[in-house]
Amino acid sequence: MLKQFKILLEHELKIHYRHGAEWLTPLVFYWLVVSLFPFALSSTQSILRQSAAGIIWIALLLSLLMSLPRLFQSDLKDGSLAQYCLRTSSLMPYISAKLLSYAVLYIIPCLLLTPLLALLFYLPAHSIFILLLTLCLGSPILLLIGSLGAALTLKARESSALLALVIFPLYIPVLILALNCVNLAEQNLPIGALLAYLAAYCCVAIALIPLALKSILKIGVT
Amino acid sequence: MNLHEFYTMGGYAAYVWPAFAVVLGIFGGQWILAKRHRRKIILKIKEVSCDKIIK
Amino acid sequence: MSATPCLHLNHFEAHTETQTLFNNINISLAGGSLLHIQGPNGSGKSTLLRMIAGLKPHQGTVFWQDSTQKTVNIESELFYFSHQLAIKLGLTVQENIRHLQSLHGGHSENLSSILEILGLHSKRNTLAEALSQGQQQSLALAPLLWGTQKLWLLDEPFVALDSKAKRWLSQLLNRHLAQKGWVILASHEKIEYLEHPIEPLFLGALDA
Amino acid sequence: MQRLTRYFLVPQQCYRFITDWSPWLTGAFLLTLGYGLIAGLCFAPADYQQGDGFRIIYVHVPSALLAMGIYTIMTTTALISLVFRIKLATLVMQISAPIGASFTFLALITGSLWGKPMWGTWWIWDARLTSVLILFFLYLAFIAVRAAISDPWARDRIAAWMAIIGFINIPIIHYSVLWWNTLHQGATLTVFNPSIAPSMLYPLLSMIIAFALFYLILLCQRLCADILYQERKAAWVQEILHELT
Repeated sequence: MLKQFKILLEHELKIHYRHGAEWLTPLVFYWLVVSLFPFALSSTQSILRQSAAGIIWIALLLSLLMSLPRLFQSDLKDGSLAQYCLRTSSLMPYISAKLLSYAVLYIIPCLLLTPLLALLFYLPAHSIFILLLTLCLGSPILLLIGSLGAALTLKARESSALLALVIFPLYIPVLILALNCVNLAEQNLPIGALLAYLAAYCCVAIALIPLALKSILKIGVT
Repeated sequence: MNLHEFYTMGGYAAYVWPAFAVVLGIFGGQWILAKRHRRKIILKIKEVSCDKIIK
Repeated sequence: MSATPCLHLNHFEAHTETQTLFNNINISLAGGSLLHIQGPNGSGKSTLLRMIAGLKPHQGTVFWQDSTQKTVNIESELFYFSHQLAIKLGLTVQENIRHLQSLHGGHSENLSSILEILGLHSKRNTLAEALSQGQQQSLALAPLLWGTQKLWLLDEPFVALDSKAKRWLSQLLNRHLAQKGWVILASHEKIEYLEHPIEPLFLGALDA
Repeated sequence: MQRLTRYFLVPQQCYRFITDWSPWLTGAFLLTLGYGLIAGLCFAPADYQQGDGFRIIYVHVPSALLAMGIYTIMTTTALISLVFRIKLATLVMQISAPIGASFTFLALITGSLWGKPMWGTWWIWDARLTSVLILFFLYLAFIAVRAAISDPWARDRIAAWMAIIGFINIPIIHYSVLWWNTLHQGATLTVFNPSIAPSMLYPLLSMIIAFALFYLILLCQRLCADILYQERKAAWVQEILHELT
């Protein structure tokens, strides 16, 4: 199983690597959305600083939404998803390889870009660190819930708008926890409890969502 | 409580009556939708069974 | 019931919104037999295969009894092929074979001999998207070379293959049937080069 | 137990059961609604703080309760339909969604009509209001996903998973919003005083029962039609159709 996971992961990354700049699009999109806000709000330092964390989180959500509909779609179309579902033992390696490759390709580049974007919003170093910490804990949850949404809307028509409707309500707790963390840190208040909640949520999501994914994908291939 | 007080709801008429009106409106709408659903399904079944007889 | 292993398909039926495609299909196949599903387009050939594979909900049951009459679930013992080839267009031929080997298991033969048989030796490092339809199809059928699955479900396996590829596929079928395996095959064409008896199943008669 | 299964698993029995009982349901609904409306609007005394504006709770509270209750029913039936594959449960789940959504909509509208005179604004990001808004989105997502999938088998199953996933998230959402709210604003405003006079309470209870009965009536109406369609090839359905024409 581990061997299969390795092969699948390697191949997944290779496919995307060969497709060239595919992984770049959500990243540029993320950057663009973030840089729209100063025009919409104001370029005043205090306003930007206050809303920086929220803007960055929302932009990340949107860029994730851009790439999520493709998560299982191509495998459904070329029939390989059906083959994984027939070999039940290969479904778990497939799901984990898929999610991991997705994180490597789409999420980690965004996270790496975030400190630079935060600087554009005059965020102090301490806040940037906390923001990154919440992003690291929160983005796995976003990805897992998003993959759940992608699996649920696999058979649906017009799946991308539908996907937003399915997953955004579920993202609200993550948003609240993460953004309040940053706000509290800005006021020099303790944030340990909040980070612990976020981490616990992340662990529960990692433990349970792949199991649900397994059943939902099986429904999706019929 | 006299009739005038009842109409004006102690100054809250603009809020109380619309609230009740919306509720009754939605109830009526749901009722009509359910009836229409039933009628549509009965028509559909009849169509199917008619097809069979023709065949 | 004989002591040889036997595959049973019971109570398969499929309906569309307005008509019945097929119903009450009950078949018992002794080991080493090939079931050839025939019928016009839209008669439910692919549907039946997908149902047997478990990719479509159905009320029927599929199981096989081995020589001791024990009932075994076939789920892990089937190979399913359809026009959705399940090969990765962004990978090379060689990588695709590795991918198929990890998926379908079985003891893997020497890679170059597999490529030789498929006639893809010179294209081992080409991307699969650059292959012709027939070559892609033989690549997708490659797991039959080394796999240990007992039941093969093949949906139009011959359709894009050239005569050479058709011959090696028929040889594989012959070998598999000689080893008392089962093949259920849907195809418009007549099956050539086959040394074993074919059991036909005609679909689409209900509608006439 | 046997009688129960006979009533609810045999479609014909189920249909008979529903048609036999629906006049009683309608009667009870009209009775409770009439009492609730008359007593609530005319005889209940005005609240000493909120005056006559408080009368909105006679529609607001039942809608909000039903909004949550129907989602719970949807999840329960979703679980039953996933685990035991009972058709009836799937039907109940699917019929409940639009009804629940409309009750949630009512709760939002009446809440905001109540909020304007009491708080001075149509909407505040209060924990309760926000949770109900998100519940409304969950309902809409459920309905939208169901509408977008054409294969009936997959549709029912995916919808059941949607309901369950949404349900698991309701407490998470509720507590996070509650917590977020207490962090940002002062005390939350409450709809009721903790002790409520019986002359105010009885009409409220009556209205709650009336709303629940209305849900049941709608459910039965649609269930009957769907059962007929499902069993359209059975002889008894054909007989009923003959009687109807």
